[in-house]
Amino acid sequence: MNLNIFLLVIMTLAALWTVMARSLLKATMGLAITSAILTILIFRMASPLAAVFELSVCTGLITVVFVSTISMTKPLTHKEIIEASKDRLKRFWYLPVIMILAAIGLCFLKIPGDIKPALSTGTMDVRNVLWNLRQLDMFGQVIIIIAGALGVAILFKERKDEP
Amino acid sequence: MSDNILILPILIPLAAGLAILATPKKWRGVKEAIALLATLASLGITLLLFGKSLFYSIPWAGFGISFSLRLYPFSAFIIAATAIFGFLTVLYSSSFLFKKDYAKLFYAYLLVSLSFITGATLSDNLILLLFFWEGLLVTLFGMIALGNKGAFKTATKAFIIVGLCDVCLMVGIAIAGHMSGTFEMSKMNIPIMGVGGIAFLLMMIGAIAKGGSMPFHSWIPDAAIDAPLPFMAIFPAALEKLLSIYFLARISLDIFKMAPESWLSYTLMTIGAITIVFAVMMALVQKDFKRLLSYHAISQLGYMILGIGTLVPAGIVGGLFHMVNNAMYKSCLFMTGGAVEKEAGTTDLAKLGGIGTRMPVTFACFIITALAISGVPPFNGFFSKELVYDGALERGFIFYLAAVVGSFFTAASFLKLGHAAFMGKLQERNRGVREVAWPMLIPMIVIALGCILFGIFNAFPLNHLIQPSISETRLHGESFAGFPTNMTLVIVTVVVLVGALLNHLYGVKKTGNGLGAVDHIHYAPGLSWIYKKAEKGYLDPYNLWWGIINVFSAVMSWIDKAIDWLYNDFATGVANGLAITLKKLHTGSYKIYILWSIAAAIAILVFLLKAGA
Amino acid sequence: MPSLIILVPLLGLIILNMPIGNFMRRGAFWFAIALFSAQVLLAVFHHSLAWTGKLPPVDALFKVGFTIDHLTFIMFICIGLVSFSSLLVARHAMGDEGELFKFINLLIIASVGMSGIVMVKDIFSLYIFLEITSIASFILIAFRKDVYGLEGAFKYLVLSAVATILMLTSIALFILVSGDTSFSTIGASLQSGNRVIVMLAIGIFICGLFIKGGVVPFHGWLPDAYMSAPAPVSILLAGIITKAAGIYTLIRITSAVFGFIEPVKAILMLAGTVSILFGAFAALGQNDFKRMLAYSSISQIGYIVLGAGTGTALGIAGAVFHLFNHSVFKSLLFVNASAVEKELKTNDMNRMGGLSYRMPITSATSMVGFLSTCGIPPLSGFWSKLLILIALWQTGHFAYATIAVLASVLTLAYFLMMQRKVFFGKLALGLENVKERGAGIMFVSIALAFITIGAGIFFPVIYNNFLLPIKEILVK
Amino acid sequence: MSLNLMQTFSIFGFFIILLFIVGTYCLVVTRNILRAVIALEILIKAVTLLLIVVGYITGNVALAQSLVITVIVIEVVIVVIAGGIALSVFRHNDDLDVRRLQNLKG
Repeated sequence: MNLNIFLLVIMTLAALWTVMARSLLKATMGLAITSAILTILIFRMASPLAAVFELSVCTGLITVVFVSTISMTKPLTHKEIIEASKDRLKRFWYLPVIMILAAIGLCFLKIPGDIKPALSTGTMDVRNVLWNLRQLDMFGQVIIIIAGALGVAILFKERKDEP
Repeated sequence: MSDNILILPILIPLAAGLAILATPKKWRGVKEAIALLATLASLGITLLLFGKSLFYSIPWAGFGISFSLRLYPFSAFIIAATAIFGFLTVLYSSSFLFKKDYAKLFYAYLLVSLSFITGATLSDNLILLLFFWEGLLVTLFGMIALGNKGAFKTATKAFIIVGLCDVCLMVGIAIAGHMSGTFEMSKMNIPIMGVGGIAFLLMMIGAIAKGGSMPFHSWIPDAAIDAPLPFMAIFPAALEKLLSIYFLARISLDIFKMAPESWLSYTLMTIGAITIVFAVMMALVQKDFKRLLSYHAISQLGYMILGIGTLVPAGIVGGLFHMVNNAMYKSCLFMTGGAVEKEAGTTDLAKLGGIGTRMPVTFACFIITALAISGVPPFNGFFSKELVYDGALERGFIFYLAAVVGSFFTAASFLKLGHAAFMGKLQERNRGVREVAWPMLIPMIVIALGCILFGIFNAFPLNHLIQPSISETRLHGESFAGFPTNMTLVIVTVVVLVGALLNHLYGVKKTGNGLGAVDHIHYAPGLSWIYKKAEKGYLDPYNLWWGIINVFSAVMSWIDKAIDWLYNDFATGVANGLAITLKKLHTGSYKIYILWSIAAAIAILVFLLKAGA
Repeated sequence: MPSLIILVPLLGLIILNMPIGNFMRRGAFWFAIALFSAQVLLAVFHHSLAWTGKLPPVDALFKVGFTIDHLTFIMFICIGLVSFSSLLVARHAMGDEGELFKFINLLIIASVGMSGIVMVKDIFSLYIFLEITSIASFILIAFRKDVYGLEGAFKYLVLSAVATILMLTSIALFILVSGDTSFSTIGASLQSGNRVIVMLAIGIFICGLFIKGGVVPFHGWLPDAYMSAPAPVSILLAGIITKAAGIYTLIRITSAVFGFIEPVKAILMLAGTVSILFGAFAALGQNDFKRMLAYSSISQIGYIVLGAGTGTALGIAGAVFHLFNHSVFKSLLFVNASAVEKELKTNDMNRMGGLSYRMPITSATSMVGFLSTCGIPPLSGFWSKLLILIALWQTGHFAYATIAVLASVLTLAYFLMMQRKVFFGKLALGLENVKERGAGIMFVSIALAFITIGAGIFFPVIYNNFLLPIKEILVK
Repeated sequence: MSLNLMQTFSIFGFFIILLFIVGTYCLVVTRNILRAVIALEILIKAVTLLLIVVGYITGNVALAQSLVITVIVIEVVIVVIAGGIALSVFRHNDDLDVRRLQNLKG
């Protein structure tokens, strides 16, 4: 449990860093780190398959997508970065304060005592659930991936009439 | 006879209207022919149905909303009157609108309206009635919008005013249906107390607004100028009054079983009295033929509301009889106005004058109907007004007084109108005026003759049309046919009429020019000695009198304008202000939208946790 | 059987994209027509089977099963109608064959998404199909890649992602209290204590659906997206996507899972009323044709939500009928708006005027659409509003009923303004050469106008056969 | 709920709410399209964590896993579309400033 708390703290800090980081690339790195810690957490919650997905897709693929998008857009000059970071500081320094306040507030918030989670007794394999009970989800995933491919084909293509 | 024949008078004009819409514009005369045939056919059917009692019902929308039509003496009489006026107006319009672009649309709207009015009159189900009633709103809008440049604005105004009142009607019907558990009018019987009173009030607003009572009248004078004239001759003058008073009589006598002691009776009488006096005051200062008539159309509605509001037999019979009479002479008056407009090209009284000799038939019709509206014996207006006076006097002297004052000014303003328009010197610009064509004359002559016949032989309409329409329990077996029995009232009326005449002559003498041209006295030689006698006194009182009237009229016109402002500027101003504020709130930044969403989500969650957990 | 409704389009999509030369590309339009017809036929066929109670053995592919009732049937009809309209308009509006081909692909995906939304019985599957529809919409809005379209798509994407996150949070909470994601299990477990968590979950889910449906004050993205999207996409978005994704789902989830409990009803009615007024007033101040229609959509969505909020059979019947009517007349108005936009190259109403002389059919059909929106009898819009009003009245919500009626006057006001600025009056300068659009678009307008009129005239038939049976969703 | 599970849920809930705050704040305050997308990503991470935790304490690990896998797939597609939109915006505006995406308003 203590390890979980430690990981959660690290993950929150990573998320904070992601948000407050100076450059977009660093933010992307922060997101990847957040995602990686999440992977460990998911793994510790007895969900190895989901953890593998999180690691490969979120930590890997999404970072690649972000980095490639960033590289296709014009990076800021150094001077601009410094200008922007001053400005960012002005806007973002409230966030840690809010988070600390929220954390203090949450400590006083009592979770209602009458929560009765519906405990499941049956132990089912995730593959069984995924392929035998939730085929509709798989069907949806197929369609969504087709839609994503079309989106890439439409949105990433250079406009013909552009100089 | 099978009961489903009742659908025919609704279907025939509707089908004809749609057929006219489908006729190509170039087919001259076809649309007129269709309209004439259709109105003639429905006239025939309604006359055939006259005196019968039929009931036809098929299930329609569920929830006790059935398509049920009921023919009984009252509705039979109203649909017959509708058919007659429809036919005459189409005949009149066939000449009046002959080369106008919008004739096709006008006929279509007119026929559809006739169908809807017949439907509303026949329907025994309040929801069905509402259906036809709201349909009329659309055709009303369409017909006014056909007119000249300002017509669209006027149409919008009419639509909004009448539409708002129809909403009241809708709510009233909903309450009434809720209270009695049915929408069938013949099965309803609601006590006038508490919510029932509110329901009646709301339905009453819907009913009298259709007729154009104060304070829902302000679109009618505007429409008089902007809308096509045949529209004025048939709608505000005749059919809407028929429908409005029919429905008012139905709700106050059948559905709600009102007793004279009820406060609503006083409400009705007060509205009636105020409408009579205020509208006629407005009419008195008008300088346009059609506008003057339109204010009288409002004022005369007051007599009917007053008559029905008295809830005593004489008043009710008088109110209904006045409804018929008014429909006759008012539509004829508008038709004469149309004839003048067609020939002289204007209805501005300052530009008319002396055309009576050029248009003798029109003038004769005008005289007859003007005498009728002023309540001169032996024309029909006299008899119905006497009955209303009788009823009003029974309920309170103040109401009687209002009715008599209204009568005085009605007479005065028609004397002025007749003088200014038809008598006096013929102006240069009116040299080319000639009598109008026969399709326009025939309706006028027919109606004018009707005014005389309904006056002299008033026993026929009273015994065969009006009295059967009212249940026996209301009438106590009385009959009101023949010459009025209360001679005091007759004498007062005659005195008032003579007073109006004296007043008029004096005013003309005093002003000496303008609308009341001086010379007119010589064209009416029988009256000149009265004029000479009147000259000797009353000079200053007259001035004073006129001053008071002017102030009063100014106040009235200010109130009129205030109501106008409320409808025209205030409402739109508030709406526009809100619209602009909302426009500014949408800054285009997605962040603002997210913040709205978060705020609303928090509000919803707090509410749910408070209310549900 | 029901799974065919979503499987056939997937199959079609795969066939369409097979590398078998240019043949499929050229025939894509007719292929899509055939596909949609097949889908509608399947729905109708299935519906008639459901009537007689003889269901063929449901195929074994999807174990979860689907809901097929009168409500889904009406939704299928709406989806089919709007998809057809959008497709026909796209054929005239899209620049070249390649674009049309991509558009058709996305249209099919969107229609699969919507068909899934209306059929599923599982809250997580519902989320997936919502996402399918949304993703197809993002791409469709940004289709032309002009700066406005991208902006609209971006705003929609952000707000929709927020909605997604809210819904997923709620789904997690539902799993916590019920252990499963199917409607019936969750619905049954809501009674067993856990009030705080349950209320929290219900509230969060409703907020998510409000964002998807564009209910005030969650509506910020909606006018921007409607306005910036290409013409056929506006038709699709306004006609069906937001209705299926937000409003239908709201009705279904509330009846099948949450139950019409008092606080939920109160929220629905309040949100509906606010939307009605807000949308109507905002529409009053617009100069842009499509943006005004978008705000009008918000206002009409308000009526649907208000009707559904009564929680009675009549109110839901009214809401569903209004949803159907709104699909028809709002598609009609957007079709006409696209015709006007294409001819005039602008949406600014101040630069229009007198178009009824040049585009009589567009003008007349718009008139039908707007009269129906205002609820003028005997057009279909009158009946649906009447049903909603009667339902409000029966449940004793007199204030809401009054506001709903008065808002009709506002509706009338802004549509009269629109009609006068665009179609009536004097022909504006420079519009002398404007012509009516091609036969395809005119056909769509006329067909939709006839549906509006027909649904009004044959209302009793529709009411007894299709609307009244909807109350079965209330019986659990 | 046994004390242990309840405690787990509380602790995870605490951090999940903090993550929500981080993501929402960034979404509202940022001026860069890509950073807004990153904010959405953080929000989705929080939800993913919530799903897994809920699955863990109710014993529905298999169900939670299959849901999370689907969520991840959808998340990727959304990020790709958002990236595409950002790229297209960049081609028009030459920057990624969301303040320049306020042309549609009123």
